[in-house]
Amino acid sequence: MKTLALFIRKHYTRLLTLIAVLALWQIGVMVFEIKEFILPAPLTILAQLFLPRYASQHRWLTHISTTLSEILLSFCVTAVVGIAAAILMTWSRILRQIISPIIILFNSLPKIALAPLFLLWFGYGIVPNVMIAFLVAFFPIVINTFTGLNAVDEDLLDLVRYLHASKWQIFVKIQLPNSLPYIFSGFKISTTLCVVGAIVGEFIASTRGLGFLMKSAQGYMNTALMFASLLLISMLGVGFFSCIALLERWLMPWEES
Amino acid sequence: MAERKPLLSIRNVKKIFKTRDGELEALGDVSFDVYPGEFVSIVGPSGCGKTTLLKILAGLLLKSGGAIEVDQANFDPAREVGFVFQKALLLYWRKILDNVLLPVEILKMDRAPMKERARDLLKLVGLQGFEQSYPKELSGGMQQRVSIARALIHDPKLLLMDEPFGALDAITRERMNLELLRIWEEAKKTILFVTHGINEAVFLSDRIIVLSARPSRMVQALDINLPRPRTLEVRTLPEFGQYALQIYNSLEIR
Amino acid sequence: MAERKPLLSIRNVKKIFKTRDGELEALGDVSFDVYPGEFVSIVGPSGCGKTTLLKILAGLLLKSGGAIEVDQANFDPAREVGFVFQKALLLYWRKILDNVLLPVEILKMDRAPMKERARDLLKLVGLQGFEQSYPKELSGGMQQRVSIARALIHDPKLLLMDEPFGALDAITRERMNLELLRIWEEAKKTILFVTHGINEAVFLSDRIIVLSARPSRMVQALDINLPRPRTLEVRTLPEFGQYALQIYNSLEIR
Amino acid sequence: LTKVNFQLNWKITADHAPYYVALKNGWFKEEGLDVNIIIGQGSGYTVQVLDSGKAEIGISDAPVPIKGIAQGAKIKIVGIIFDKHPNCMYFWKDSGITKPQDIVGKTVAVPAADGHYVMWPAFAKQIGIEPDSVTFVNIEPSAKVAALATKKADVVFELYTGKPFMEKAIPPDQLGTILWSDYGFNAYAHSLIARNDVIEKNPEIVKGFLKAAYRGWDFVLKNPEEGVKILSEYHPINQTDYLANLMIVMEFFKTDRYKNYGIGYIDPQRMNDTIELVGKYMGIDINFKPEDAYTSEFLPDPPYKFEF
Amino acid sequence: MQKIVDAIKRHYQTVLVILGFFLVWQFSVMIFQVREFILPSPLVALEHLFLPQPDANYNWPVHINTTLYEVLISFAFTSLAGVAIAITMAWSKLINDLILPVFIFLNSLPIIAIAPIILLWFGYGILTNVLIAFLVSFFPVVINTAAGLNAVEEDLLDLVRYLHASKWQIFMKIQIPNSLPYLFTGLKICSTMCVVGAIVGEFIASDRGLGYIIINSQYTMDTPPIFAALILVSVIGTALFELVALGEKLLMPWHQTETEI
Ligand SMILES: Nc1ncnc2c1ncn2[C@@H]1O[C@H](COP(=O)(O)OP(=O)(O)OP(=O)(O)O)[C@@H](O)[C@H]1O
Ligand SMILES: Nc1ncnc2c1ncn2[C@@H]1O[C@H](COP(=O)(O)OP(=O)(O)OP(=O)(O)O)[C@@H](O)[C@H]1O
Ligand SMILES: [Mg+2]
Ligand SMILES: [Mg+2]
Repeated sequence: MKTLALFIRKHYTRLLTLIAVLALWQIGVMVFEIKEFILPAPLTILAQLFLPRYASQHRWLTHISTTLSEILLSFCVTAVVGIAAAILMTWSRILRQIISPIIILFNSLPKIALAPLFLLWFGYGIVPNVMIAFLVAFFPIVINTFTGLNAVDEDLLDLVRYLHASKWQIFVKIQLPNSLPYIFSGFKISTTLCVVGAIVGEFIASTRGLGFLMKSAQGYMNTALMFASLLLISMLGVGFFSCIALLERWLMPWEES
Repeated sequence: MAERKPLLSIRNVKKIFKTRDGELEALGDVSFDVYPGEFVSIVGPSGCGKTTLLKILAGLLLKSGGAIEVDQANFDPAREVGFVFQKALLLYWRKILDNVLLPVEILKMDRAPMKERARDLLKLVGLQGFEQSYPKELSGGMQQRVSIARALIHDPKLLLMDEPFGALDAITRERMNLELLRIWEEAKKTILFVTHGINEAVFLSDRIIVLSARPSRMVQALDINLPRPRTLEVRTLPEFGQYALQIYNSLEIR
Repeated sequence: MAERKPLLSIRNVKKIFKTRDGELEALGDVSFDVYPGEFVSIVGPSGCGKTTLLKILAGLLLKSGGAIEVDQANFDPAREVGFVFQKALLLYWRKILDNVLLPVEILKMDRAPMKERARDLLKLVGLQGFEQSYPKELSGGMQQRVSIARALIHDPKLLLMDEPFGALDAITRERMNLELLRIWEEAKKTILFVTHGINEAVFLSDRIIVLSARPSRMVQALDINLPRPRTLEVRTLPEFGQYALQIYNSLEIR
Repeated sequence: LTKVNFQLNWKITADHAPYYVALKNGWFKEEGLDVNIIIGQGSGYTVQVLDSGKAEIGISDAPVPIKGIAQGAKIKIVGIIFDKHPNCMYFWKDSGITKPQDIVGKTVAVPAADGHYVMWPAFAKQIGIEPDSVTFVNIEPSAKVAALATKKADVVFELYTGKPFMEKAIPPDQLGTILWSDYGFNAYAHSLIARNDVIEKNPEIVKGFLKAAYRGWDFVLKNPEEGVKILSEYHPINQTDYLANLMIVMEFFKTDRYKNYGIGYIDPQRMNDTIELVGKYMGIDINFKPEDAYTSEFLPDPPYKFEF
Repeated sequence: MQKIVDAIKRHYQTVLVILGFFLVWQFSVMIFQVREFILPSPLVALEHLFLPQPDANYNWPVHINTTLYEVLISFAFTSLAGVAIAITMAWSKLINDLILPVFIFLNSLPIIAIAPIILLWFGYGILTNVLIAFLVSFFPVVINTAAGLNAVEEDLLDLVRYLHASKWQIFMKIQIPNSLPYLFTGLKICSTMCVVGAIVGEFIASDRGLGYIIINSQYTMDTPPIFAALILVSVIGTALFELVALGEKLLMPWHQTETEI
């Protein structure tokens, strides 16, 4: 009950922010008479989303579900592979030295510059976009998890080492719980990157999805539709981020005071 | 007991820490034997290397010299050691009961029956009712008691205890002393016990190893020939006072 | 002293912790006065709320009931309190000397002259040569001694000490006892001292507050009328033993 | 000198050489203009920049400003660049495509923000097939060549001027092309547009600019190597590739119209058709007269005629 | 002495890995006969960088300088601004609740997609580039620093609270040092993303820099300069990352583990 009230209160401030931003925007557009193809007003954008005349034409559900599944899938892949890579790097010095320069190198490359390569390697469809989102998003999880796993108090490790705990046990019983704050902040960074990555993937090659819709809106100079897709994209981002934050609170009950 | 093979044989063990500004000789040269079933206490000035020694014995630190022999035929160092650390070292993300059960999980023992045992141990250390609390909800002395219960849960043959009763009040400490003796006698454990309480050491031990200040050497290894089982009356014996004084005096040699 | 205004006046202070499974009454109802220049010890069973009480006095916890009056005219609670915590709580990223200097920085005092003082205090607690070490390179007892030096650095009028000597060996502890008395007398400090050592409490204090087990009430407030300045001989006085016994007995009431 | 911001349609391509030639040779200065050339972000962006007053003149694909004008943009088309529409489809010859109707049922890779994608419904209707009888894959512009070369798509839509780059990946004898304009697609494409208030208040700017710009075109059409060389002084480009690009660009200037009326000539009938097409296929009401969308009065006089 | 040997050993292995990477690249291009328009061999790319080309004069130093300059400025700006934002967020729950959603919102938008809007508002130039790099890379610093600031043991706060330390002092003396491992992790992520940001910024809003070379060469399918530029980009990224790692080592001497990425 209490947590529910808290939850509502939290979202209430956020909701207020959102409404305030939208209101300012609407008023700004009206006062300064900004033309639609430069910056559409929120109401115009919302019309694209909800007026049946537009909504049916844009087939929102298809695009949303495509993008959403890309985001969710890529986040799962990112989380699993990222944490696994961090574990491997913690366990083996050699692996660390092989993996880390490559991921650092790869991470400083703008993925969009590799578009032809991605098309060649992955083709198009949901799976390739998941791959691209993964490539965009996995670095923060790897490096955060790695730091967290190694930021454990030596004393806590002693606690199980004298029982000849296996590496895996040390990891599961001590390092993992101890690095949860690190892992979750890695997750939080990666959620938004997964969203970005999925969209970039759709830019590189796609047959549907919000990124696809945005590009075609750009071609038709339908700025309102572009903003409507952008709005949906970032709403997916915010929603996903909130889910992770919720999961964090649920998984770390000892943090409550 | 002397005819038996020692459980642990510590020979000229040294430990040198490398620090940024040179080397620090934490453990000068320590040698003694611990026989199965013995209760051996280690006393010595703060910073003389008692913790270091226990950690070396538990395999948590590498020694810089000397040798340690373990009677591996009768003793499995991987499963039969219990360690009470100087700090409580509770895992803050686990409830008290789960903290106590940690060694059970590491040793892959069956958790279900051990749960009952954990409850009993918590009762033994006076913490019934706190099974579902988190560590930060406990007082300093309560945390220390949890760590004692944790060291006992897997019924180890050898107990390494680093000032286990340091944060306890006199009464609780006394009760814990008696409980420890009872467990030791009943379960035929071997105990290596670091303490700052001279009386406590005399009261509990078969033998007391006195270490000098850093770089520590063994100043004395005093056999305590007081009757067993020990009761509180033992303290009133004149030998008790004498032993205590002897230790006090050899501690003063710095 | 009784004619003077108390520095601290503690009236029916209560503390109830809210936990996930209900409320926990940590401090039942405690009342006593501390006069300027007094040395007051608090003893009581583990988990009775001693730490909680000190934290309430230092403003680190909110009390659930009762009143605390501070003689604000003669005492500035913001700058003139020194707290030795039960855990050493050293900042692992600071060297020992810088750990000692922490209050100096917080109180925005001039760092340069205090550096010398910090060195002196470290020498006082027997840690010369460790100024540039990091906390993890120190033993348990050494860390505790650093935290004592830290509490003294800003020359506070009121010292709140939560088992400051718990991790020290007998000899060091005795030396620290004498040093503490010297500082207390010289600098006219007021000290509130939590300890588990009954003898220590009697040896040091003007008054001893005995708390019962949780929910704690004050069982006894015993004035110790032993001659000052106290020397080690005080312990041989018959009154000393009597005081100790009296406290022991009232502690047994649980 | 009057400062003029000139907004390109996209990153540097060979057809931008004339403006740099005019800049290098001081021809803009001769007209009293201090021209600043700005790299582009696409035709839509050009319209936005002009309408918000940040540039005076720009390059844009004709349908885009037409749609902009319908939405209230205060701009006009003042001159044409490509006289033939360069939209084109590329495919492997062995795919069996010989005429545009053959792509029914095929996978077509094209950036969704591209003019091809937008104009496709119009062209499809013109050649008598359903617009959605093909499967579109949106791709990054840079992936066009790879998409076709690796056969991830059956057909790629790309300007005919990109042919040399396609040929880098696909042997010229196996690369099939169909130029839309060969099948009756007659809309206008790249054009120069200007802001209405500039046209009204400072017509001499527009006039001077167009004169220098078409002079640049005249020069480049006659001296392509020289044009590319001058371009390379301003931008990191590969001269061989850009020259190949420019040679194809020239094909779109070799028309009777340009021969007779001069480079940049706006054919009213064709412009009307283009506007009509836009109204029909980009989902807008044409709420203005064709004359509101373009003006021919600033074209150089006498015109630069391209003899080939 | 030992340290130097260690350092050499570390770098030696890293260099080996990178060399290995290039070798694998070179050989797979040769063995699978990957066509140049898809993936040129590293040798061809490097040749473009170091040997004069008959038909192209790219003046690499100018572009490298531009990119380097942008990367450094935007990294400096992003790290400072990111930490400042995180501190304000940790400072006040209200501010946190108000701005966090905005940041998540901003960060979920692919910058490429909103590039025209940014350009319309801010025009071309270094400033826009820095802004884009900031938008791409500030989030990791903010999130990590905020997490670190909040991950302090209550007991350590008590240590200064009883001295009536100001909120600012608690930050400076306890929370910030305590959050350094988090902060540096954030900065490490940020360092590579800043490079991405600057390059993407050059795609969008520049007529100079390595990103500009990439985007320009893409049109003509001229892949060797693209990959030459990409190699340089990753060199810059790796160097910046190592710089941050070095800073971490220097600033956290107590954290003497041999485990760093
Ligand atoms: N990790 C370390 N690095 C450097 N020196 C260390 C380290 N650990 C301990 N020391 C040093 O070794 C010496 C012995 O430490 P140890 O913890 O064994 O003492 P101790 O006998 O347990 O003392 P106490 O009774 O105070 O706990 C101390 O002087 C300490 O400074
Ligand atoms: N944060 C907390 N949340 C809930 N309960 C708490 C919390 N802190 C302390 N308690 C409870 O309050 C009681 C008193 O704790 P306190 O730390 O004051 O004991 P203490 O007298 O200092 O004991 P010790 O001598 O063992 O240190 C204990 O029963 C403990 O469980
Ligand atoms: Mg110790
Ligand atoms: Mg306590």
